[in-house]
Amino acid sequence: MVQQRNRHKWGMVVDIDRCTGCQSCVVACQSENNVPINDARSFRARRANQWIRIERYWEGTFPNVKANFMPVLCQHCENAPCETVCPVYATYHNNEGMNVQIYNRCVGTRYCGNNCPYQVRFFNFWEPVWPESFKNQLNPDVTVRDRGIMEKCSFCIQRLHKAERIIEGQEGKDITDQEMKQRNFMPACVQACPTNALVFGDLLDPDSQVSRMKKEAFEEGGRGYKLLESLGTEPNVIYLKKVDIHTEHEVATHA
Amino acid sequence: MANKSILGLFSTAEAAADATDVLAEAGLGQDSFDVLTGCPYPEGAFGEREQKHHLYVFPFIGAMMGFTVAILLTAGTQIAWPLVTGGKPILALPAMTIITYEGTLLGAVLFTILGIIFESRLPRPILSPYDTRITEGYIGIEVTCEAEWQLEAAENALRKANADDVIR
Amino acid sequence: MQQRVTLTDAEINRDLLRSINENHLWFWLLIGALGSVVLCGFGAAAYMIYTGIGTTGLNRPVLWGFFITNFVFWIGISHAGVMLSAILRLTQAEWRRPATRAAEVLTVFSLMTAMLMPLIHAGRPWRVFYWVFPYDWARGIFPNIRTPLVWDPAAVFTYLTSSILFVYIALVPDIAVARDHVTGWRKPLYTVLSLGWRGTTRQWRLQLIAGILLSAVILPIFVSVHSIVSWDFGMAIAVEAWHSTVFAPYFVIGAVHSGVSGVVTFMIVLRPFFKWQDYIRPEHLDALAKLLIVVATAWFFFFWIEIVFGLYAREAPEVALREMQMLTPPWSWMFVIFLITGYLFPVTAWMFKKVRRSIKWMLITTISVNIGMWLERFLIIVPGLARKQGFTFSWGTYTPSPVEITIVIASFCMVSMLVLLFSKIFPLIPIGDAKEGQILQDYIQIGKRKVPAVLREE
Amino acid sequence: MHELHHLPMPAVIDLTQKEVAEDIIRRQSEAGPKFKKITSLLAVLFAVGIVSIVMRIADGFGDRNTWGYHAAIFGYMLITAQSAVLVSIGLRMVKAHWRRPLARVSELFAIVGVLNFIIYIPLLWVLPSSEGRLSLWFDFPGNSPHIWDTVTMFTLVITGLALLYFAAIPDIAAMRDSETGTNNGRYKRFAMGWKGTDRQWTLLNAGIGVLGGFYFLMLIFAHTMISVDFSMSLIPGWKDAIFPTFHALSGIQSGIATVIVTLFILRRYGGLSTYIEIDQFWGLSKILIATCLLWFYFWWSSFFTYWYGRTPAEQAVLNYLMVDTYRPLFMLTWVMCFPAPFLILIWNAVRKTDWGPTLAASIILIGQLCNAMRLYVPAFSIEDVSLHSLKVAPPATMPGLLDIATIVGMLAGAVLVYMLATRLIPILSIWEIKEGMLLQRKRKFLKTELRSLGKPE
Repeated sequence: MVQQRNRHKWGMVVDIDRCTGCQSCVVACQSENNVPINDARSFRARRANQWIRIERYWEGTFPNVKANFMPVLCQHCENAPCETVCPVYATYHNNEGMNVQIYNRCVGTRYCGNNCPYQVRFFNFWEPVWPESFKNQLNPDVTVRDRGIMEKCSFCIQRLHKAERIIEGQEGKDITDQEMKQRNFMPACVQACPTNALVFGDLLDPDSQVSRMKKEAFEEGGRGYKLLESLGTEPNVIYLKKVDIHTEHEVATHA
Repeated sequence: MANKSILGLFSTAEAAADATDVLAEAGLGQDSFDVLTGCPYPEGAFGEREQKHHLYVFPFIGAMMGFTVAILLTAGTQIAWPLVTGGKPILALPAMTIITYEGTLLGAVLFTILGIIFESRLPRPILSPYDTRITEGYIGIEVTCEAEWQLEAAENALRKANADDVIR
Repeated sequence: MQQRVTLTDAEINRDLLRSINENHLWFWLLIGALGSVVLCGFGAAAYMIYTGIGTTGLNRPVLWGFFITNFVFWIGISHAGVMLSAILRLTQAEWRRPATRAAEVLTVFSLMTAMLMPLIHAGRPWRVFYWVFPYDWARGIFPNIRTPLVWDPAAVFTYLTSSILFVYIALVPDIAVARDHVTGWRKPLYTVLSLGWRGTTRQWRLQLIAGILLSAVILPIFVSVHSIVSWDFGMAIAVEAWHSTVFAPYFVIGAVHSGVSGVVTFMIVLRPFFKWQDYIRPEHLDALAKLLIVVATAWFFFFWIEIVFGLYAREAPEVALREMQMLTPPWSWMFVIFLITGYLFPVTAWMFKKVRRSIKWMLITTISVNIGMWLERFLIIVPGLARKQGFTFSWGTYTPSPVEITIVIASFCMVSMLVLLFSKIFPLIPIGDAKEGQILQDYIQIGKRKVPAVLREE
Repeated sequence: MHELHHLPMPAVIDLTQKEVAEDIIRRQSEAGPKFKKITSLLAVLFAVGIVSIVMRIADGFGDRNTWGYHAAIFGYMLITAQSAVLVSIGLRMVKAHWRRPLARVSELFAIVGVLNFIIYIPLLWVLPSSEGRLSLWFDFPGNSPHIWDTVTMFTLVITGLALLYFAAIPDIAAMRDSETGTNNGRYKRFAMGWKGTDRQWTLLNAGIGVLGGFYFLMLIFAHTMISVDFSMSLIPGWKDAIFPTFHALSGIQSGIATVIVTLFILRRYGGLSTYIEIDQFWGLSKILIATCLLWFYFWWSSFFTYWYGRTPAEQAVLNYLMVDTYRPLFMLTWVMCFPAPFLILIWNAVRKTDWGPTLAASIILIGQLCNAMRLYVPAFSIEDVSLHSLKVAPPATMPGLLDIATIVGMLAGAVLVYMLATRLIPILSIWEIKEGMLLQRKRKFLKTELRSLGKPE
């Protein structure tokens, strides 16, 4: 279902080959979006709340073991399974291609969480608490979510709206990658990624980096793929395959 | 209704069935008496008149109304809040059918219940003439007539058919 | 060969009003015991709502657990009511007579209990009415009718309303009986509730038609309710194991399986208490058991189909799920127990006439069925979520917390308590029906043998 | 809506048992001129059909697409004639007192099963191996479907015949003993010295019960395997768990429809109105209406799940079978299997006639023919069955002259076989009708009259 006015269609490209699994995106996201701190207990109870997480997959056997890292965040699907099943319209698709969550509508049926194939929706099992030292660290642009509701990656919508308000609204310029970067309007994780494994931008803007990367990703021999494509959820987050030197080397020698 | 009625009690169904003949002789045919029993007897067991009713109309009316309300509700709310969810069309007909289906049937049930209560002439504020023995297996024959003299005739007839008891 | 009992109306009244008229200590002790468990349950729920869903064993990815399992289970039990009374009414099965009301009442109370589950399992139960009812309060928006979670309340509400009314309409004549033969504080109550029923021909005629008409209207509701419950799962593409087209009929027939067993259990338990030996006779259990054999086998066929076509496409998550469900302890143990208690044991037992006609064995088998059916729902919901997709990184598992266990146990006690209390106020075996059955008894002489027969109006 | 009252009191047949037996045997042994005319016409059509099949075989089995309609008629026979036997089995199981006059009418359809088995054989060469593709057979050898489907079909047919013969023994004996009946000698052999002793009767009932139950199971298996092997598994990406059950249900629905139509013909043109009463139509039409609802329900469960799921594979299948390529055929099926018969049958007044149920039944039979076509023809026109989802849907296949010849010819053949069978075995089961007469009495009840039904068990 196409929206009426699409000024932007935000999307992200995740280059698995560049990701080192340093987790800085996770930390950045945590502090930007007032995500409660996960301690060992919450991890052990499998209730950790990470809007973006690094999935670690081990390859081979000791001693030559290889770790593959895959950052997973909300894929902002065009056909998001989570949206249809919410009884109270707490989540729906906005006209900028984003899957948005309205916290105060949520009653916590957790159905969206069940129906998210990527498992990037998080339920607040407890009242969120922060250590004393974080008292003044909370980001005023982002609300603190109550217990009993779902939350998820928002592509740092607060920054995007600020960008639209200031750049488009006040200065009347077009939003470009440059502007976004210079003025810290990129989502926190993208901004924090040291290897630029995460690239964010407007998919409707042909010369934005994401559009270009997406274009070549799906050309002949491109590395692009989408998670669980067979479900037809049409994510707005694109992944680029890992370039495995060893296998390539083997291929070369065998050829 | 100024009609007076009198109730004759019979200990067995056979006696009651015969009594209806006696009443007929006394000029009190099918339309003037009604049979009170403690459980359903096969139709026409006492030669009583066939019961006309319009019960079958009610569920249909109910279904219609339920259907309309449900359609308005489902379609209306979707159009009033055109929020896209999961790439589904705003007016998602297959999804609407479910609520519509339930609404239709709910309407049908509610109206059927109303129909039953209305058609069996309930609720009835005063019981009399009535006797608790009817729920003990006695058969009651209630004769309704306009005038006093008919009432007399009815009472005589009932006594003639040796009713165990006659109640005014 | 059915043995028959001939009773006068007076006797029937006495027997079937006994539960109302006589007061026994054991009854109130039982109510007390059940009540205290129910209180514990409410306490646990209150604690959970006050402190948060964290007190349950739920986690990511297993966001639904005991509560939803229990919800599906009780919805299933609730399907006994219409199954028995409607279908048997439509097919004019003589042996339905004592069973119908028990079944309908069980329907009503299990539905109420079922509805509690999703309400308390929600993250913010105090706001849950935004979800359940179609109105535009407070948040300035109506519920999203595209989700199974809104179809659910719609269906259950419809089903609950209609079965309550169904029970009531069928009760009116019996309330009248009670009105005539009860003294004390209950008399005014019955006088009001019986709507001045006198038992005229017209009233009885309509009563009979009503039974059939309402059955015919409620039957489609009955099918829709559990189908919709099954679509809570069937519509979820994210959970490979749930997204199956067979779920609707599979759940419905499974519900009938557990529901009818539930009714049998209840009737057998209540039988000695209220001295119903003349009304619930071995031949009734025999007939019910035969019905159950058919239902159970049909259900098992669907179960088999569901597994075969789960694996049909050989998708990784599906295989992973089945491995967890069938080969990984403790799930594999539960799976075996479920197979044995849910189908193999009871159905093999019902093959023998001795079992079908033995009160004790019918009690054991029917209880075992419901153990199995509870596990079935649990094994569909939890492993399904724990092995949602191929990403091994976010696979999980689930262990219920004491809070959840308490609430589930309490739910069982609650239904039993409510049915008992109902039997204290209203006759649980339809009196008019029993009397009619007496009238319509007949015998046909063939040679030397007296064949029992039934009078039919058609 | 079900209304139990003001029914015509069914005539508890006013003939002596002897008269009934003689009457039925007489009808059975004498064939009118009309009968001969019809049979010869059917024979011609049947011959045409056979020729068409031979021609197709001559063309070879290379192109699966050309065999689509052949498969369709095979499937159609499975869901009509072979399922019609179920009617008597089912009604026996629930001990419906009105089943007796129609028991044989439905069992006789077992004979048509033989014809269908012959139709089935050529398909074995067309069915691709199950290796390297999704199928019910997972990693069993590639020819498993061929072997097991054949075994199932064969067992089904044999069981059907056995049931038919077994249930007919007392009648065969009756014909052996009757003076009116012709060539009693032939029946002597088949009657197997039936004397009607208690022991024989108990054995007979037990045998009928066992064979019936077995036929029931075999039929369900047959529906499951055939529907998956010859339809579902040939369409890539079609993973529809309810489909086999849907197919079986179509079988039950059109099986009942077949019996109703046959009863109508026998009642109106076979002069059997003494035995086949409105009772039978009334009873069957109530079950028929239930099957119409169930048919919609099963279809809806699969359609709705697919519509809601919206995965590419699901959408491709939906478009191919319902929304796009085969839309017209699907529309016909849908209307004629659910709303049309349903709206006819909800009226009790209509259910209590013989034409009403027959009208609905004939509509269903046509609808189910469309159903068979829309399920088998598309499946046979897929080139590469090894894919995991349908990438490009092939265009719809239109029936050619050969196809039409096959369909008409085989249908004619089925009717022909059935009609000839009635010459061998009485169309009405004499002993069951007698039993019915024993167990039904008119009873005076106070001022009205009721029917008393004996319940021996």
